[in-house]
Amino acid sequence: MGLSTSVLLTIALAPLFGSLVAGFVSPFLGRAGRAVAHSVTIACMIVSVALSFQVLYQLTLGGAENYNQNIYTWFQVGQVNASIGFMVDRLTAMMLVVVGFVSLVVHLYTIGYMRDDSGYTRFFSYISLFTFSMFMLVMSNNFLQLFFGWEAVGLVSYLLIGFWYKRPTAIFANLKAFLVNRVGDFGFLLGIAAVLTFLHTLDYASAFSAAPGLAGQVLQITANMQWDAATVICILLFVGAMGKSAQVPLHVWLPDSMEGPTPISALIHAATMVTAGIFMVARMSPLFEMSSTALSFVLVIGATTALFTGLIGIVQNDIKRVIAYSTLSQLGYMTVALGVSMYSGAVFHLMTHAFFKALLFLGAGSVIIAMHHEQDMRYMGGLRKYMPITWITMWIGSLALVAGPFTSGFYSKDAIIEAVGLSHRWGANYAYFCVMAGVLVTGLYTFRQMYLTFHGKERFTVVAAHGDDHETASSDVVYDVHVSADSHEDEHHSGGQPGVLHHPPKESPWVVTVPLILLAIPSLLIGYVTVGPMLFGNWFGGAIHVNEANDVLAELGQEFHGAAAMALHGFTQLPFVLVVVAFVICTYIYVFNPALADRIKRALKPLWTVLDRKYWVDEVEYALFASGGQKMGRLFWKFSDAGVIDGVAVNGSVRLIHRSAALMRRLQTGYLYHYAFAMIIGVIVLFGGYRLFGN
Amino acid sequence: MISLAHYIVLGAVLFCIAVAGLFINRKNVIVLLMSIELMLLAVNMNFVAFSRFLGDVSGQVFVFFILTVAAAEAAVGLAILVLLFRTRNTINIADINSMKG
Amino acid sequence: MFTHLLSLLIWLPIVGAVPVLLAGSARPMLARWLALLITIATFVISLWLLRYDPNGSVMQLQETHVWIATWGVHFTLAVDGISVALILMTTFVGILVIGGAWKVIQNRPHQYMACMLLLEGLLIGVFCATDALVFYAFFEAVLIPMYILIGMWGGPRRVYATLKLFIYTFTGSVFMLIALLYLYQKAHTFDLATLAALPLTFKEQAWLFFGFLIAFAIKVPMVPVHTWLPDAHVEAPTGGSVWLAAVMLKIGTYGMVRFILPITPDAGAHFAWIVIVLSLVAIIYIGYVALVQEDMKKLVAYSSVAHMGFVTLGIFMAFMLVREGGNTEMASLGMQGAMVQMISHGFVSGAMFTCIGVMYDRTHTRQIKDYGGVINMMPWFGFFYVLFAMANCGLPGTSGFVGEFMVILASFSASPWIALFATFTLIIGAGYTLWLVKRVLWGPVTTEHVRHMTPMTARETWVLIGFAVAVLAIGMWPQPLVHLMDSSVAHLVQQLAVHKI
Amino acid sequence: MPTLYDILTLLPELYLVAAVCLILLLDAFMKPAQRPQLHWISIVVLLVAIYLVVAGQPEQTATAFNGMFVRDHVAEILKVFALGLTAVVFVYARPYMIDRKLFGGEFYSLMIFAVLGVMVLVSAGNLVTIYLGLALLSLSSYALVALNRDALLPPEAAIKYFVLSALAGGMLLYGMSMVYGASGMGGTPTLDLAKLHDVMAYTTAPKLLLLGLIFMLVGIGFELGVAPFHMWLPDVYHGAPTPVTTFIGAVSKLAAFGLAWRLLEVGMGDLSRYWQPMLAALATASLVLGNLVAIVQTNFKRMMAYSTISHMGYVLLGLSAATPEGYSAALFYVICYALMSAAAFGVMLVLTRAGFECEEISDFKGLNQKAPWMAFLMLLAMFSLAGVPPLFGFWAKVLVLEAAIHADMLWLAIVGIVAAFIGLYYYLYVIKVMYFDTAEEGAVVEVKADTSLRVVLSVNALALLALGLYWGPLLAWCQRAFGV
Repeated sequence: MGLSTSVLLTIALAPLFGSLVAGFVSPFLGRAGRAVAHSVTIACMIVSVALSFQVLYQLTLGGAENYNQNIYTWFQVGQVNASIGFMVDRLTAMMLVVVGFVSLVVHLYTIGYMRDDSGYTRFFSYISLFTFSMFMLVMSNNFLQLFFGWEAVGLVSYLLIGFWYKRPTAIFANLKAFLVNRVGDFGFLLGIAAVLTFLHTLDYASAFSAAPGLAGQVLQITANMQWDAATVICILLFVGAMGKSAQVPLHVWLPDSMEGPTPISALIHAATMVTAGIFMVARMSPLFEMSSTALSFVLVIGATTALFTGLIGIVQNDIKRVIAYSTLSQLGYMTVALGVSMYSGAVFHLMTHAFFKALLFLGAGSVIIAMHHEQDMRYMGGLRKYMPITWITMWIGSLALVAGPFTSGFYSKDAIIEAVGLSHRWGANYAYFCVMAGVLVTGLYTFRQMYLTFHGKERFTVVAAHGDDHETASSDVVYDVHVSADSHEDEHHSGGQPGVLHHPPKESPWVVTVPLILLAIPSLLIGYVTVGPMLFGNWFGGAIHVNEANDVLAELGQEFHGAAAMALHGFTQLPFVLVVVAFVICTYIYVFNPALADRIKRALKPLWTVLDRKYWVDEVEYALFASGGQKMGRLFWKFSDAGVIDGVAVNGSVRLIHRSAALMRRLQTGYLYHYAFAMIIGVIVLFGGYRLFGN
Repeated sequence: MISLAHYIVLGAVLFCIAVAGLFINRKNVIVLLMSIELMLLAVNMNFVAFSRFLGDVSGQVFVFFILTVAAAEAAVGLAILVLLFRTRNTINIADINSMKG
Repeated sequence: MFTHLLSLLIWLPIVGAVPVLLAGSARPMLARWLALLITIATFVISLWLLRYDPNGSVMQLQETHVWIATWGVHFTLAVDGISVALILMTTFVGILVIGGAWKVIQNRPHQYMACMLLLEGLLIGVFCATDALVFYAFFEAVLIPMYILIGMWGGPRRVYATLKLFIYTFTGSVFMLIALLYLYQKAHTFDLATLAALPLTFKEQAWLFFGFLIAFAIKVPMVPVHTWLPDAHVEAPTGGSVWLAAVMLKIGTYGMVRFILPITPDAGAHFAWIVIVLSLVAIIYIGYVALVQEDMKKLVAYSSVAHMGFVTLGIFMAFMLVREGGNTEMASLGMQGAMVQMISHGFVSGAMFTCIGVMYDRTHTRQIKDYGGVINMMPWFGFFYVLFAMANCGLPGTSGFVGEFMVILASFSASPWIALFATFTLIIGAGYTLWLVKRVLWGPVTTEHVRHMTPMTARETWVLIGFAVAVLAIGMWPQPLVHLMDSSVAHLVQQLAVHKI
Repeated sequence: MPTLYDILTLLPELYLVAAVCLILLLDAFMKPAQRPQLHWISIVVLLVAIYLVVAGQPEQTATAFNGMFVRDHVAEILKVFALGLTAVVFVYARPYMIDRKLFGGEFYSLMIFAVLGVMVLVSAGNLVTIYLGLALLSLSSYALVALNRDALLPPEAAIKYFVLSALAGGMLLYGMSMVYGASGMGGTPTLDLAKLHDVMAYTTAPKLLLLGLIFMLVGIGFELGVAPFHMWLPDVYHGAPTPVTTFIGAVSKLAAFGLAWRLLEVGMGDLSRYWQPMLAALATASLVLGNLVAIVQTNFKRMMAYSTISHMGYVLLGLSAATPEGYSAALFYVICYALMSAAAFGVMLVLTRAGFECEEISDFKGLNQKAPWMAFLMLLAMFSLAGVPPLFGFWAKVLVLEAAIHADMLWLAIVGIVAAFIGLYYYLYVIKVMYFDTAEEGAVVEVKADTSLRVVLSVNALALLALGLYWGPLLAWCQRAFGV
């Protein structure tokens, strides 16, 4: 039995409905609106998630056929058809479940996190809208709808990064995020255009079936220069992925996006949206398999991202930014996996990463709540006794992140590393080095973060609340204080002296901790359960296409003897050693000899600066595009537009006419004899003219 | 023997004198009126000469009309002259340029 | 009624202007209501145009009245899918414009409303005329109410702006007049269908082509003859800007479709590259210029120029595709995209200008630096503003995306370079639009102007809702619109494939 | 001996002579209280004349007095409009004349004499008739210009007009004499236009003929007021009493067209290849000069004068085509122009009153607030003069341009086009002053209460719109006159 269209429609549209209710109905319901907003949206999410699980069940155990149908024609010009339609196979189903689940959890978490925010209903509306867009993206069966979802998630991300629109930093970050993403979309749209040009369709199925025909086709760039069509298409498409999935050099927006509320960082900028690029490439595997050049490109970009963004993470002090950079680095891993045609591995890591990274972010959020919106780890420490649940769950997440054996992260990441080792693709060696070094780096920043936050001695002081502060108003306001509409919150955040709390930190309420626990479970187990089928069991079936020659996974699969064996084997491997090394270093520095950290910093000052300034990528890109663009615009405007066209051509000719008019006017002297003379001149001219041109 | 050509030339000369009088003279309006008369006479000279030598009276008939009109014109011209003098106490052409541009 | 539907559509607003004018400044409310009723009536009647049958003959609802017998000029009207779409847009925008100006115009509202109606009728006329002379008459006559509109209710530099607008555009169109008269010499008729069939040597076509091009390029406007537009927009009252951006620019591109394509296909094909280059320049160069504008209206005006670049690009790319590649498929896609872009830009730019008007009515400044954090004062306005901004930078799901998407898709087949440059709009467009939004809408309340802003009135809300519905409807499901114009576009593509030499 | 037939052919003119004598008598013997009656009487006289012209119009061209006098459709059209516009001028003039104590018989009689001259001129079949008609017209015009004896400007305008027009007349006559002579060389000398038509074929002195043509062109150019024979026009427009200006602007131009057509086409038709380029040159000169200098004028009457110069350039565009289409286009244009300038001056006359000549453009400031209807009428006139569709002036332009292109003078058409959008500026400027500026405190514009004036003016201005929307019949009429 197949999947029913109505079910899929419900999955997609339920969040949209929730979003609309929260957005357009709640605001008119006064206080009750808040309850309506979260209950409706969450109800809708539960529906979608439940149905998503059912779809997954049907596709895996229920033996349902893959679904691929158009819902309605978007436009039809001649043979060119663009439709809205769904394509649901196991890849999609998995994405649905992951996205839906994380989103649901975040919805719950939000109730607590945003409780006192004046934008409460707006927030729910946004995240539901995001879920809808993400569903449209993953369920799409054609490039048009893919692009729709692609841009729609970008829009919501824009809105959510700028959620606290009063913060200058936030509205700068969201503009930056949107524009950088647009740079990606620029390539992506060109890629779609190229697909249409060479494959004459926007529909996945027909495009993929036509893909082999790409071989040998070329794109005439100049008279005597032509590029391989497949390579062009794939690289262009991948540029899109670079934007969404924040690959170097388009990664700059992601760290800034941490200006958004923490739930968003978890949902959009860690678990789901940023992995859209990975999903897209995996989805396009039949195309990418056509061009090894493109894959090498992907591989190198990914490897670079994996290592170098991770390095930055080491020197960050903002707890959220550390996780952000780790996200970048993990996305790099996924991209590397794509680069070695290990698409299922990438998707697998995508899934595990979604869980543990969401967990880490929500945990960080919980910490931030406890610390009254102090995000700087230098003013934390020793929190473990205040908030045990957060502490434990975050350790679980961290272990998964550093790929501790048996955790979900281990299975995905280790597989990737080994696969890269096995790959012979151009750039694989570089990639192998990067991912390996990345493991150490990951360990360093992860453990550093854990220690700084939860261990060591407290670096904050608690003083009794004093009257002028708003917090006396409600005794137990420990929630996000930026958010209520009055504007003095911001001073409190930035201006108030750091590390001074008015209440001792305490464990967050259940709406916050339950989600943590809910996420901790898959973070631990999901890898163990699914590694077999997903990586080596050809679980994705037709969804992912790999040429025999490139199939490193198959190679890898030969020495796979079950999850447990793999984990045990992992203990003997270099990655594990590196993790241990990292653990030892961090433990020594941050537990036994805190002073050492600063000394190292001073010793490696230049290196530290480079990392601290993020390799100056932001500065360079800003100077190049933002201010450069403005300079150019001003030049065009003032010089060519106002100066040449208007000044010279338009007003100039007007001036000329006026001048000559004033001149001619003088001829009318008012003297009779001049008038008479003019007439005589006229006669003479006529006569002369006739002598010259007449007869 | 005086040929047609002589008359035509004479007419031309008269005409030129008249025209010259119209735009070289900067003194007063009377001279203008006189030059106008002269011009018409030059025209008459032509007509008469032609009609005489070509043996056709219509030219001479035309001359009578011209003479009549010339008389009327002179009358009107003088009237305007008087007005001019009344309003600004001068008939000097060089002073008559309150409208220009 | 259906035999004279088009005449009715043209004359109802024009004649309707008379009673509005007679209402006099003594009874402004009467004038307003009359105007509103007339526009609504016009819109309702124009809905009958949907009876246009896309599968039937290209030109439908034909009407012919002998006009100037001795000159063989007939007052002929007919519509194809494109005209129908444009007329519907015009009548719809007409209502919104009247609504938008309801209370805003206090100085002689009756004359203002009359101008609006006159403008509407004339514009509809432009879209129905199938006789070149009739077309030209409407095409030019549009300037009269526009001149009065901007001049009487405009800003401080209105005189400069109006004279510039009038002389600039008039200058262009007189060359078209010469071209038309030349054609009349050859064909002894102004009937467009006949002119389309008229064989012409390449030399003749070239001259005619440039005659037409100057006229229409100035109206569109294309770089480098665009400089009248920003001035006109900045000085114009909101209603004037909306008409200007939403409909008046379209008559330029519409003219290209009606004249250049059928009458001078060979010259068009030969010189298409010029227009294509100019369009790309418009998209990028003007994008940069828009980026640094300090006046909101100027910014949107420049963005209009950039967006119209897509229309001209789509139209003339078709030449390349058909003549060089024989790729009618993509040609009609690009052409279709251009047409959709025309409609879409009508709504989007109209909406943008209405938004600016809403703010201007409260603060009486258009300088971006006087704003900041408007959303704190007018949250719902913020919603609309962001929506239209997104439409302006071509977000999928809004109408702004559809046309650009089609044109870009087609352009890649023409040449990857064209596609490359055209696609830049994704970045630049987002750049100037969202930077504007950032500086105006987001952020804390910084200026006194903003601090005293009041939330939107119901009337303003309804006007913006009207625009929003149109923008989203086209964005979510363009197929009806595309279907409406499909056969006409196909016909155009055939026409430009014809060799007339 | 004149036959009854001759008398009947001349009936309108003869009637008008009688009528004008009657008016003179009445003027002499009426009591001052009854003087105002003269106004209506003269209007009736003109209307009756129109009736006689139209009613007595023979289908075929009729000639009287051995071809001295020709009565064809061209003459008919010109006469009808000349008489009609004169009547209109009477209506416009009345309040103005009363305000300035000029109201009296001489105005009406002189006007009617002038229009009589026009009638003779336009249906002249012979050089003599042409000259007589012209003389009658000019002599009365001089007097009319100087009608306001006590003002400063009129005498100056009159003397300038007088001298220059005498010069032009002299040249015209001189040219005629040469033509007469040339016609005698190798054939029978003649003054009859129809006979002159084929002189070129046989004459042994073609140079003489051409010389004559050139001198006659001066006369024509002067009457039309095209550059460089335009010098008198601004000053006369400026100095003359506005009603007279209106008359010269509207009616004299009709006469000038008649003169040009009679001499050039009927008389010198064979030489068209010689005078075509000359006319083209004159047209170019006046198109450019007129439009340019008009831009910098501040006085409305002077501005209108320069605009006249440019418009006469357009008329020449049509004439220089030297085709029936061209002539009909030119006739159409000249009629159109007469209507437009009448309307423009009419609005001006409505606003002038004792002690306030509303003749500076700045006097129109904020007219739309004070008198929206008048402003609207002026707007129609201005847009029509500027040649913006759908108004009358536009179609006239289209016709002459079409004629020029038809005669393979594309370059001339383009000159006309360029001139058109240079000229646009000052018409728009007037509208700007009326609509966009606010009235100054000092200048209180008020509208004359005279109903007949307002009604006629409204009809006149609205005609520009109506004819713009439906100009077919008039065109047909003009074309029929030239047998297109």
